[in-house]
Amino acid sequence: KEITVRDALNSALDEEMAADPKVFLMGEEVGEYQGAYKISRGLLEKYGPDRIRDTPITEAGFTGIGVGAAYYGLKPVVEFMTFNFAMQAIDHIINSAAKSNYMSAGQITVPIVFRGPNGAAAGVAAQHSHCFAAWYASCPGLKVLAPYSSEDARGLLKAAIRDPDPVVFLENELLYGESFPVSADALDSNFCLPIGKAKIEREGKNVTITAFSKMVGYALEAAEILSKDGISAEVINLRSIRPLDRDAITSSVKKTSRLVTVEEGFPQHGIGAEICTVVNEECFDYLDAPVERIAGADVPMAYAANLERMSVPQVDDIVRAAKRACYRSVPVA
Amino acid sequence: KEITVRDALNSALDEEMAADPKVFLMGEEVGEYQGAYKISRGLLEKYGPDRIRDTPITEAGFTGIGVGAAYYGLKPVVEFMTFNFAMQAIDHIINSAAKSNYMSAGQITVPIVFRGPNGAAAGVAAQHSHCFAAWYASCPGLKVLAPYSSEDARGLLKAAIRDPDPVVFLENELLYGESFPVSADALDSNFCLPIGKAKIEREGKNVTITAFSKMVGYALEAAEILSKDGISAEVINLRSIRPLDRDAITSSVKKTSRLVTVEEGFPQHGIGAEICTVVNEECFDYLDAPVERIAGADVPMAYAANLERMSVPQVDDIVRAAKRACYRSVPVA
Amino acid sequence: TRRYLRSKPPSLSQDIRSTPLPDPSIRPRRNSSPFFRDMSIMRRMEIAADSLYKAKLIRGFCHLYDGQEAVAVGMEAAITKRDAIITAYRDHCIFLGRGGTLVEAFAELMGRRAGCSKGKGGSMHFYKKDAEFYGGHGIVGAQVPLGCGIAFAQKYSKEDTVTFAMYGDGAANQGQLFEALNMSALWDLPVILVCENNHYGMGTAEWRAAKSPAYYKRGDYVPGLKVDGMDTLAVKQACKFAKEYVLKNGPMILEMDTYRYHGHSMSDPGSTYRSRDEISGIRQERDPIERVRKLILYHELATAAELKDTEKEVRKGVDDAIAQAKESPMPDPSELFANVYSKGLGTVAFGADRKVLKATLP
Amino acid sequence: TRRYLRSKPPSLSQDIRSTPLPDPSIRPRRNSSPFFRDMSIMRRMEIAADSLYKAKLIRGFCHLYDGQEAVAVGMEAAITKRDAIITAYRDHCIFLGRGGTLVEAFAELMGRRAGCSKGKGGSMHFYKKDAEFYGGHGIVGAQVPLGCGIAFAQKYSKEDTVTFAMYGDGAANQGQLFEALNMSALWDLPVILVCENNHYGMGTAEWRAAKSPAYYKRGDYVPGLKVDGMDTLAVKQACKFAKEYVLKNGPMILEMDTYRYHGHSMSDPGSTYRSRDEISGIRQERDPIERVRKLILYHELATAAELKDTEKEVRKGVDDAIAQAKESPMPDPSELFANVYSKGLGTVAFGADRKVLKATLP
Ligand SMILES: Cc1ncc(C[n+]2csc(CCOP(=O)(O)OP(=O)(O)O)c2C)c(N)n1
Ligand SMILES: Cc1ncc(C[n+]2csc(CCOP(=O)(O)OP(=O)(O)O)c2C)c(N)n1
Ligand SMILES: [Mg+2]
Ligand SMILES: [Mg+2]
Repeated sequence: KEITVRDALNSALDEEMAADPKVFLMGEEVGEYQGAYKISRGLLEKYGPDRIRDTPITEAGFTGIGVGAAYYGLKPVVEFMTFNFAMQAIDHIINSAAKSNYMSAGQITVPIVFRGPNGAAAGVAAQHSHCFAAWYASCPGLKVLAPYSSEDARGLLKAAIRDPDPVVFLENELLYGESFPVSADALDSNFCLPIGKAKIEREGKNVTITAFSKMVGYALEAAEILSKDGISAEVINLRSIRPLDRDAITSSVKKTSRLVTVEEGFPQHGIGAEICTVVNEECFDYLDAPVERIAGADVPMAYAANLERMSVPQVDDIVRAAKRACYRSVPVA
Repeated sequence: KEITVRDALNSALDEEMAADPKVFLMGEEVGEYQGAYKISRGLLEKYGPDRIRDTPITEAGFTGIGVGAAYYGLKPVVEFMTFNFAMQAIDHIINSAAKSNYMSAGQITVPIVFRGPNGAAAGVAAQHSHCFAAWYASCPGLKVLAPYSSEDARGLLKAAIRDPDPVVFLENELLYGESFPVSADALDSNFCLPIGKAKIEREGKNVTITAFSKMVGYALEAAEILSKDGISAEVINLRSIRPLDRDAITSSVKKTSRLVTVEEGFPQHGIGAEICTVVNEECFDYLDAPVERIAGADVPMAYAANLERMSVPQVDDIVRAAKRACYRSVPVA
Repeated sequence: TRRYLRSKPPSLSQDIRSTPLPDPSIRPRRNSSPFFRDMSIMRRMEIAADSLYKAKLIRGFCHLYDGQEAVAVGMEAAITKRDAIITAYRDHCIFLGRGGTLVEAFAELMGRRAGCSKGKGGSMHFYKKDAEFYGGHGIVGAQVPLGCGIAFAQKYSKEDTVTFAMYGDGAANQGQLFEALNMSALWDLPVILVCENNHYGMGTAEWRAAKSPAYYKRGDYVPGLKVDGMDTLAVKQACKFAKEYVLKNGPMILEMDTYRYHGHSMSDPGSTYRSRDEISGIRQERDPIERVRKLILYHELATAAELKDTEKEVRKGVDDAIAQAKESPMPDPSELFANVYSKGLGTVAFGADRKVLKATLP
Repeated sequence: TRRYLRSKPPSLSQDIRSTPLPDPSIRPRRNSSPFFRDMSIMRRMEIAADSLYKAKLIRGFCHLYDGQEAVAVGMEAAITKRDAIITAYRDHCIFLGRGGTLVEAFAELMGRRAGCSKGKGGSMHFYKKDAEFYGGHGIVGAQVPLGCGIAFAQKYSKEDTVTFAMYGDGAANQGQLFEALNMSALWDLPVILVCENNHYGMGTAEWRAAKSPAYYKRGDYVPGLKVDGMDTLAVKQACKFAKEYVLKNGPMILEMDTYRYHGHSMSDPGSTYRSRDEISGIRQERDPIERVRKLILYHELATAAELKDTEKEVRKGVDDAIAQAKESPMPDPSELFANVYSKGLGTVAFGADRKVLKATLP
């Protein structure tokens, strides 16, 4: 059976709300409008306005309210229409949510999920295309998840809602409408994925490719192309950016001795930088080639289609980098 | 002659305000109170309340006002009492300041400086100790500086104010009162340091240590200790986190073949991660040992003195890491 | 027709001393004809943009202004191009009002080189710095402190100019607006907060987002006027009044009672949270262009045929502009690395694959 | 003395229907004696903290509450420990009011294991979850939406309890406060916004930070009371009234007119932006403890000697607590990695040198 990422998220929300009356959803247009991207379609009708709470466009205020409700013991799911707007509320995510358990020596727990689309979409320019994965994932106290497939979306969102700590849940607008096959297991309402574990999406032995969110699909496409050239690529879907599954990455690199990291966000201090450093720290002697970093271009996102395309990694970039890592000669553009 | 970092910053502000009537300072307590940390001491008396503007405790609002004034052509210096509070205003720093030049294809320039103490101080706990260097330095459109000495503070602040782009200027509260010798040159009102260039604080040939802000002092102390053990450490004061002086780092590593990165911020997606990756990308074959990353502990900052001390790098940590990099045997604690 | 002859007197949130209030009995003059023309151009442009979007020539977010034209046009009639304007993402018509051309607008919408932001900004990020138009901002509410900052700079520079900071009813609830208004009042900044109340923020009716939707009363210590934002003349008078007022006294709020005909953006049919009757009722009763048409005819400033001709010209102008905009090429790939900084310091910046794409920033 | 006998009637920002206003003629009863005792303990604790700070046993930021005790004590007298409180960094006395002990307070201030946050929070981050005290927050303004969220949860859980969200006059200008108040009013949340107006935010007098320093009128659509915050009885009545009111009607604002004797924090002498006369005038005319002393004596609820005895006991209690707190050791180093998460998932976390210090998070 195939379902879309949108339906996967919707069903995960639905099931967790059905299972636990403490779970509620709040955010802009989540109720009567059925969600700006229709993730919450049907939930207002099912759970009523007390549990599907439309908010004014006041991110700082409603995020603070969500965190306060979590202090008390509710389990809020706070939807940001996109994560760009969460910058207005980031003080509450970091200072009020991530640090409270520590500052109170465990008295205050903050079981909350902050979710919404993150990173580039299509044609929405610089202010609406920022990837915040690295920012959030740098902060102890937060857990940061980024699903790729429908199974990821369901299993990780359910895990995030059940988790007693604040979770930043980074979706991708361009994946909402994509369909993925899902196992019967994954459709069970008990289904849940572990936080902090990566998934080997494709096994391989010549080069490791790490990616998360939309870029997992690109990495898989690249692996397919590479296989035609006789390069067997192992694709790791990170799923969890914090905790980062260092073991999965280093085990793979110990096997392949080559690594390409892929992300849509800006390169400096990005996910690739951390992974490269982890590999350097934990399996330096295994590396047969420099780690190849593929990332968003180091410029704000332009609107024009041609520039936009140049601003995010393409499958070609991944293929080329993997070949470089395998010391295949490639023509330099 | 010696001057404190505080006086260095104060004189830089003073001189730039004297030189350019478009420069003004705004922030909480910068005027009548003479600055929460007295950086602006005497300036209200000299330049009056129109140019030394006390604001209410409304970071989002006054940062937006500062950025708007820069759009028009003024050169605001926005003081954050600490950078922790800038999270309330970070949307304006990123979306309104960093991206406008690009989105407007160069029509809007944003000559503004955001400055204030960043990172850990003493005994101020989790909400007041966050280092934001990596966050800001990940964003194209921003320039990010972090002075260590009085000369740095003067030269970089003057450069920041004169620069036509938005600059995030990360000071360190614990350095304000420290005195450093300054050359006659550096006291000249024309003195200015280049943005994007690191400084070799100490030459060496066995191991490179990169650091910024307060950690430069620790790195120098470590180098001193290492020299007694016959290890000659080269200490690089990064000064500019964005643009990062990749050339200075890679040239040094090509010489020493060993690298220790030091920072007070959280490790994941940090400054050290980027530097390690740059070195991997640009001089992989020169490395004789894994890059050693010394960083803040991956936990929120605790108040208690013993835990606080464990939360930030100590000189010992740097020494130990450098020795490891040089394959000296060290007892594991 | 009678009801168009007199503008509704504005509502006043608090006593403003010593400055006479706008007089609602002022009659239209010869200059009503440009109103008709300018609003018709705007209307036509937005409708054309809708088609271009459906033809996939415009991508991403696209927020249309049709219905609200009287605000842009009335405001421009009251001020000069040395006064500044800043607005949100619903910015196409504000740009035209500032003297931007249709070609620049359409080219920007299609991401072409001839666009007002060279195709790099898109629908939400139009600018015209040479006419003091500061964009075009995508983050709800952010443009208000920014506008107050422009006013700060105007006052600092001892200009006798003012800034109009425009925002929607949804944005009116943003905390940064209160913060900026407080500082503007403390510092007597020459800023007019123009709330374009089109009664919906995306799909949320004003009363669902605001306990008190009397936006002109928001800053209780700052005077506010509620203005019929479908009436160019009322808007013009209010803006003229406001400009004089704020130059002497510091900020004020103008709440424009207006309406957007289109959905919020192109993905919103705009009919799930409001009735078709509501929309067509407003089209029939309050349309800003029809109001001006009737005024012009009543006062015999032009004939019906002349106005039809104007409309034909407008249509042609828009079609020509689209054709011209379509000829403009995509931005040169080198634009990817242009304008990251105004002074690039020779930094090397990278593309997605840094080994094959990099540039030295000028 | 006479003037202490009647509390000042509160000022009212707007008509509140159907709930009787607090009656200022209510007389003190036997329960005034605990007021004296509790406020004396708070006063003494803060003065001792000052000494400990000077002795370098307390580090970093330390914000003292002396002068404002009537707010903490009056509020507690009106509510139960099932009602929630949240405040900013000036939190020591709120913690005591909630039933926290002096030992926990001093130990926290000195960063010891016996502290209410095991030494990990310090002066600004006291909590007592079992008595619904939610901290102790360092970011100006942030605690207000957080408090509204606690009230949201109370209502959601169908409790008949309320939340008091406390903030200063400086914080009152924060935009997030307006955002949270709007939502609280839209959703009828049982929250009381308690503005402790001590007339200065750090070194900034209220009128320099706010165009309209009438904080109780801030949310024009939400009723507000201005209360003499130096008068325990007035505070108690207002809080009692407010609790009943918000349970039925949604939020209200209480502005407490109060004063801090100390500087803002330990680095502020507190005398550059206000005159010594101002401070000593308030000490003489409005001190909350002296007011209660006089009331007690006038109504002969206790003798002067008895009150002196109480003070002696208090002093001893504080000294003992300090001695005890000093005996508490620093936190165990393993605490470094405790409470990063409530569920650590077996993640490995690192110290500064990851090769020598790491831990598996439980
Ligand atoms: C901070 C922020 N939150 C959410 C959004 C998404 N968003 C864009 S426009 C909009 C509605 C704004 O309504 P209003 O202010 O009334 O302006 P209008 O669109 O009616 O002109 C929303 C929610 C955004 N751009 N910025
Ligand atoms: C967002 C933010 N900005 C600045 C600060 C620094 N700061 C701490 S307390 C304070 C003054 C607050 O004054 P007020 O709200 O009146 O409370 P009071 O200290 O008088 O109790 C300031 C500016 C902060 N903690 N948070
Ligand atoms: Mg609207
Ligand atoms: Mg105060």
